Amino acid sequence: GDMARALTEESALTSILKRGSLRVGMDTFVPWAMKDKNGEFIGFEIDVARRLAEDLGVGVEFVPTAWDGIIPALLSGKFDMLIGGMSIRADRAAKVNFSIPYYDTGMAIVAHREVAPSYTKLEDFNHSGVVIVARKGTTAARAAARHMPNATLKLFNKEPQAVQELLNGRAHAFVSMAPLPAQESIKHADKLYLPFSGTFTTEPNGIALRKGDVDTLNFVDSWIRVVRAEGWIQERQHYWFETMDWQDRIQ
Amino acid sequence: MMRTRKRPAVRPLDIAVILALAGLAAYMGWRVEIRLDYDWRWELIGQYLLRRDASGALVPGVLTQGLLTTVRLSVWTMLAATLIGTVMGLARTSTSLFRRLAGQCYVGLVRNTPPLVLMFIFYFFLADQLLNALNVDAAVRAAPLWAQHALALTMAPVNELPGFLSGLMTLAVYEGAYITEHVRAGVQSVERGQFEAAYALGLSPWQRMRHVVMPQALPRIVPPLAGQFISTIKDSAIVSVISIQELTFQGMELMAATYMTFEIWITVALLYLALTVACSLAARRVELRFRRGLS
Amino acid sequence: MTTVASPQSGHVRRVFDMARLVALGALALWLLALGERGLGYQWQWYRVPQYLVDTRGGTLSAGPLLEGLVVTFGITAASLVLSMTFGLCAALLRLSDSFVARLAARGYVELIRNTPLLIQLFFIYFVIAPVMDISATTSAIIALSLFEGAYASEIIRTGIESVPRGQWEAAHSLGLSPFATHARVILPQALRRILPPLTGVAVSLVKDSALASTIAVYELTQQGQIIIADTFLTFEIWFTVAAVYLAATGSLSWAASAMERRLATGD
Amino acid sequence: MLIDTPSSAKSLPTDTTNAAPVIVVENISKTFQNGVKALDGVSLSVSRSEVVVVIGPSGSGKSTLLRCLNGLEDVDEGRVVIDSIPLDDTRRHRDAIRQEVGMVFQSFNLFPHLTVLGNVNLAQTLVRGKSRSEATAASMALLTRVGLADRADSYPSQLSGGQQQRVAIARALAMQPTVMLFDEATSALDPEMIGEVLEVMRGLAADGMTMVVVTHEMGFAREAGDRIVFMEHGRIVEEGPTRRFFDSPREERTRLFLGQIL
Amino acid sequence: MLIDTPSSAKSLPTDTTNAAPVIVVENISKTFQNGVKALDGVSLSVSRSEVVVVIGPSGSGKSTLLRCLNGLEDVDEGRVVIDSIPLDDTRRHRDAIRQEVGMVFQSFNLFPHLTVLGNVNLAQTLVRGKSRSEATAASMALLTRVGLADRADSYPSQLSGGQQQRVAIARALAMQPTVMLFDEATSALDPEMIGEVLEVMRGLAADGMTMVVVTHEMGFAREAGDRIVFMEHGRIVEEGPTRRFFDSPREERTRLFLGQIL
Ligand SMILES: Nc1ncnc2c1ncn2[C@@H]1O[C@H](COP(=O)(O)OP(=O)(O)OP(=O)(O)O)[C@@H](O)[C@H]1O
Ligand SMILES: Nc1ncnc2c1ncn2[C@@H]1O[C@H](COP(=O)(O)OP(=O)(O)OP(=O)(O)O)[C@@H](O)[C@H]1O
Ligand SMILES: [Mg+2]
Ligand SMILES: [Mg+2]
Repeated sequence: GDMARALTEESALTSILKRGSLRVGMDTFVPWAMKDKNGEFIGFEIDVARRLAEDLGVGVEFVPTAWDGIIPALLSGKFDMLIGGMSIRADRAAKVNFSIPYYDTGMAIVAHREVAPSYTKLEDFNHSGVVIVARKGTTAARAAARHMPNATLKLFNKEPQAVQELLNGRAHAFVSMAPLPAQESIKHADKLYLPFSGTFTTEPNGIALRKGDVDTLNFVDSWIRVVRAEGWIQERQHYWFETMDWQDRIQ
Repeated sequence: MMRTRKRPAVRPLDIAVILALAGLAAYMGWRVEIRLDYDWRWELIGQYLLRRDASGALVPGVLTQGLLTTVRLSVWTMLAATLIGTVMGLARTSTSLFRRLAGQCYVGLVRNTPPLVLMFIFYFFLADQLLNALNVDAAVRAAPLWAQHALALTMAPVNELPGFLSGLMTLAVYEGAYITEHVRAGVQSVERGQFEAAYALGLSPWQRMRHVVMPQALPRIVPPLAGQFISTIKDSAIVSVISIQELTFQGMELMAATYMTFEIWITVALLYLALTVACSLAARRVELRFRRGLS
Repeated sequence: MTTVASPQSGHVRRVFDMARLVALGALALWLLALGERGLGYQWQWYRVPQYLVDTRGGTLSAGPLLEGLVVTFGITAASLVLSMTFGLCAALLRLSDSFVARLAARGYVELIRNTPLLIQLFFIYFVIAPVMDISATTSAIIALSLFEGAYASEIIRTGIESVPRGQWEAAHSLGLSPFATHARVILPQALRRILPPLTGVAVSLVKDSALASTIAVYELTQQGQIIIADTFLTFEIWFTVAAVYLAATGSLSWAASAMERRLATGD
Repeated sequence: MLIDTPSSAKSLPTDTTNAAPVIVVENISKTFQNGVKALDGVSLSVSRSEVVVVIGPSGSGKSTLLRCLNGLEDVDEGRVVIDSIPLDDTRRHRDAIRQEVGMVFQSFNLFPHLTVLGNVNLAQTLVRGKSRSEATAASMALLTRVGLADRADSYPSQLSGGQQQRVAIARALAMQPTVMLFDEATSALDPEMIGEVLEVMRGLAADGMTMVVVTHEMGFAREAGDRIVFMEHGRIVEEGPTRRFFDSPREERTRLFLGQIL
Repeated sequence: MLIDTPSSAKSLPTDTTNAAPVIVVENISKTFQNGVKALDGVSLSVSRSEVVVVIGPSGSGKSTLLRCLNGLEDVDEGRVVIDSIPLDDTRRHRDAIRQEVGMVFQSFNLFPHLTVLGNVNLAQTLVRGKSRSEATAASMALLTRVGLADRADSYPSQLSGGQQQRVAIARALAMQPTVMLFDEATSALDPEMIGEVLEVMRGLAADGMTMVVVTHEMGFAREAGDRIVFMEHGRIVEEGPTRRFFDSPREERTRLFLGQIL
């Protein structure tokens, strides 16, 4: 009895409700989370966080956090949960608790027309001398290393730098979570192309929470089940990942 | 170097340097022609500096907001760091072995650790504890509205304040180590005879500091202190890793969103340059004033 | 200045002062421990050694962190040589009697010192490097050298200026050429004033080389970040990396102060 | 203008113990951290109104001896008593002695950021707690005495060496010391300026100030010194009344030194 | 050991024009950038083997005059000719003059990073292009002459002031100059050390070296000087043969100055 009450008292859920606002940690990642022209946050993850807060009946505060420090920031309570396109992985789950997946993505690859002409399958990239760029600390980096072990991997802190490296012709291809590669190939159609459509991995994404907070985890899991069943998540996914309608909101 | 003799106005070295610079520029221009292929979109940058809000009024854009945060952060950091640096700098010149050693440990530890790492450790382990112990967050949220506005104007909005304060403390500890050394050098640059004369006249240690040493050390401390302010502006870029939304952070966010890598980096660099050059000019004036005051 | 104590009480005070210092250190550690408790972080130090030394397959080889350290040292060493060259050239131009040369050197120093290194690094890597066709490591070395070279040039310049005027005059009176005056009289004397602060430049180079991680150079920080991303051993790895840097910069600083003491007492 | 000039003040302590020596140095030794033994068992006593001139080759410990008399250096052994106050670790004794003893340095050591008047006023207001106007009145009297009343608002850097040294003397006198110490007060000066400083020092001696003077000016030593002390290697080789000392030095070493220097 | 000591070298130029003056200074003026007119129409000529002593109050332009003689300062007007070489903008003339003229400074200006031998050797190897062993032989002869052969491997900081100044003289002599300039060569020295430096200078004078000496040492001026030049405000107030100058100075100002300084 007392123990259960104490746990509830300490749970993030209680403090969110007390404070009247949900603090969400994320890092900029187009089109998951980014700033629009007016400096407001928009993106897929932002929609998810807003809806979650709305269903809880509280406001929302975004805490943009550099990827390097995002786990310590969660652990030290700089925000309540991390809704940031984080792929669920067993070793990560040793440090944080993951909710059930709220959507699945996979890795895709975009290549440079001149440096890597007419490559059509992953195997074409798996040679020494091929340079693959990706963002440091993402599952993209790990997927690239696993599927193209012979290629050289170059890691950058943010996607734009990786893409710039590719555009500068200093790399053969860029690996990232779909649909970013596809969107880049459209934007720079003269230089980049998709060797093949679709993804070469499948990764479930979850919301990350501090360990030991079962109540909040249970709440988040339940909420995900509901919005998935509604089809709301799928609808948002379509808007952000399959259309480019949001493009003119940022420029 | 030591003689002023009438010589031709243009020297061989002048010509050599001009030729070297021109050659470099020409070579770069030529390489740019053949290599760089970039779709410049400078016309989009303006809105990140100044933009119209919903009501049509002109408000600072994202980068300008970042710049303002950088300025606020640097000014507060400098104030706090000067305090730390003065105390520790005097400790380093003290007769007490304890104070000297404490000062030495502080400077040695801080200056030999990469700032990024220092930032992480201090931010996650110490700053939060201090803020929690002082209950800053609650106190600020409970403060009257006008006070919150004043805070937002001089530091950061309420919800970003704890982060701002943590970053401030961390940076202050970092810059303080450098100021400590400036203060120490300044005090030690005062001739020994001045200490002795003050002693012989019967002045107490405090009076000696206040009336004899500091007035002479200050003109020598202020110029490097001004230089340190410029460093602070630049170093404040590292607090972007702990998510304080200063200029570098905003630049990186914007780049992540728009992919306008070069335009944004160049704009950010120019903003920094404008800030630091303005400070340099001010610093030089201060230095001249002090130098004139001394002679 | 004056030590106000007889020898015996001086000894007691030394011990007392050391004790106070230890107490201060303990206080700092206690604060850290308090912070750690508040964090609720699960420490997994036992996972760290494998990243320093790789024992898989029965043979001993350097783990990613040590490999990174080697790269860090490589970058630092190359940048040190290059930055000294830039620094010496800029300083001599600054002291020359040519107006253009002074202006160019001044412009270089001011431009470099007034912008963040990170931004210079990005500019060189993403704008200059593709144009000139140079690699990430080379870009990092160039950026670091240009940056520290600007600081080195100021150190060298003030070092040269600190040589008393009489030395120039004596060399002049003996009929020494300008080159001989610099090479045999002025620079050897300036060196003793220049060397200690220049070791400070070396320390900065070690620290600043961490920024090369942002342009995909696999040095110490980059290796650390990759491990963190894979394992979330955030603090364990950061502390390890910090300790490695501290060991490197600390021994450099120590060497610097030892040298300073030697130069101060030697002849 | 006549309030509180040092000469009028000097008559006060005479009431107490005029016969007892003002400075007593008993067997003091001093070794520096670098191992140099600068003083090696020096004893000396100076009576009220006596002018003692210390001479000796460079490095013989003259400056160190002087600096031990006001606590600028601490002795390793032996003891120093000034005007019945022992110079020990007690803060109160040290402070009292610093106020009893005025010191004039070879390199003047004027405070460059203060005017001449500011220099002379400083210790009066801070240590003696005088009001600004009281201090200024006393300072102007002293500056008149050293012939510099018209330069009161100049900064030290605007004065010649001789003028600076005279200000330094006025500054030391402003504390109304019982004893004045001079460490080669003229040796940083140009020949023409030495005269004016020696003149002021002669005046002080004539007024009955107790003085210990380290100098190379044998003319001054002969004329104003009551007693000469010759030091070498941290020891007093010979001492004696001025006339006797110069006319018939007892030690071979003294004769050699005087032969070279005169 | 006897090869090339300056005294033997000095006899060489004598062949040419012994009667003509070695130093000719014609009406030179010099104004510094801060507006101080340090020299104001000075003319002077010095014959071979003559010893001219320049005296005068501080700031009278003595040092500036000396520095103009070897091109350390440039004159605004007038001309300087040394051993028939005009001191003009020609690089070749300037270099030749710097080798003809040796200079000894008040503050010694020894190179602190070189040993005594290194100091004396430096210009011989770099300017005269001698081999190391040749230079060392000549240097040791010179050091013997100034009494410092046993200190050849010491560093300047390990020497007393007098010893340092003697090394500075040896260093200047190593270039086998025709003329030696001394700018207050003894005034940074302790009384006891002045003697040894003056002794070396006396020796040079006796050997027939042409010398221009700025000094406050009237004893030396009287004894070794052939002619005395008294300067003030950048002008020569009076000059004359030593005996005449000291015994019956013509100018009122000279009398005043001598009165103060003696
Ligand atoms: N602070 C110090 N540390 C170490 N040695 C010192 C210090 N001060 C003086 N000495 C040494 O102590 C000895 C005596 O020095 P002191 O200054 O008393 O001599 P002095 O007689 O005043 O000489 P001078 O006539 O050159 O002023 C010298 O050998 C000197 O080098
Ligand atoms: N480099 C300089 N710049 C400006 N003024 C100078 C410079 N050198 C000398 N002077 C000024 O020129 C005047 C003559 O100086 P100089 O050094 O020749 O005098 P001096 O007779 O040698 O004096 P002293 O006996 O003090 O050495 C002085 O007023 C001095 O202040
Ligand atoms: Mg002394
Ligand atoms: Mg002079």
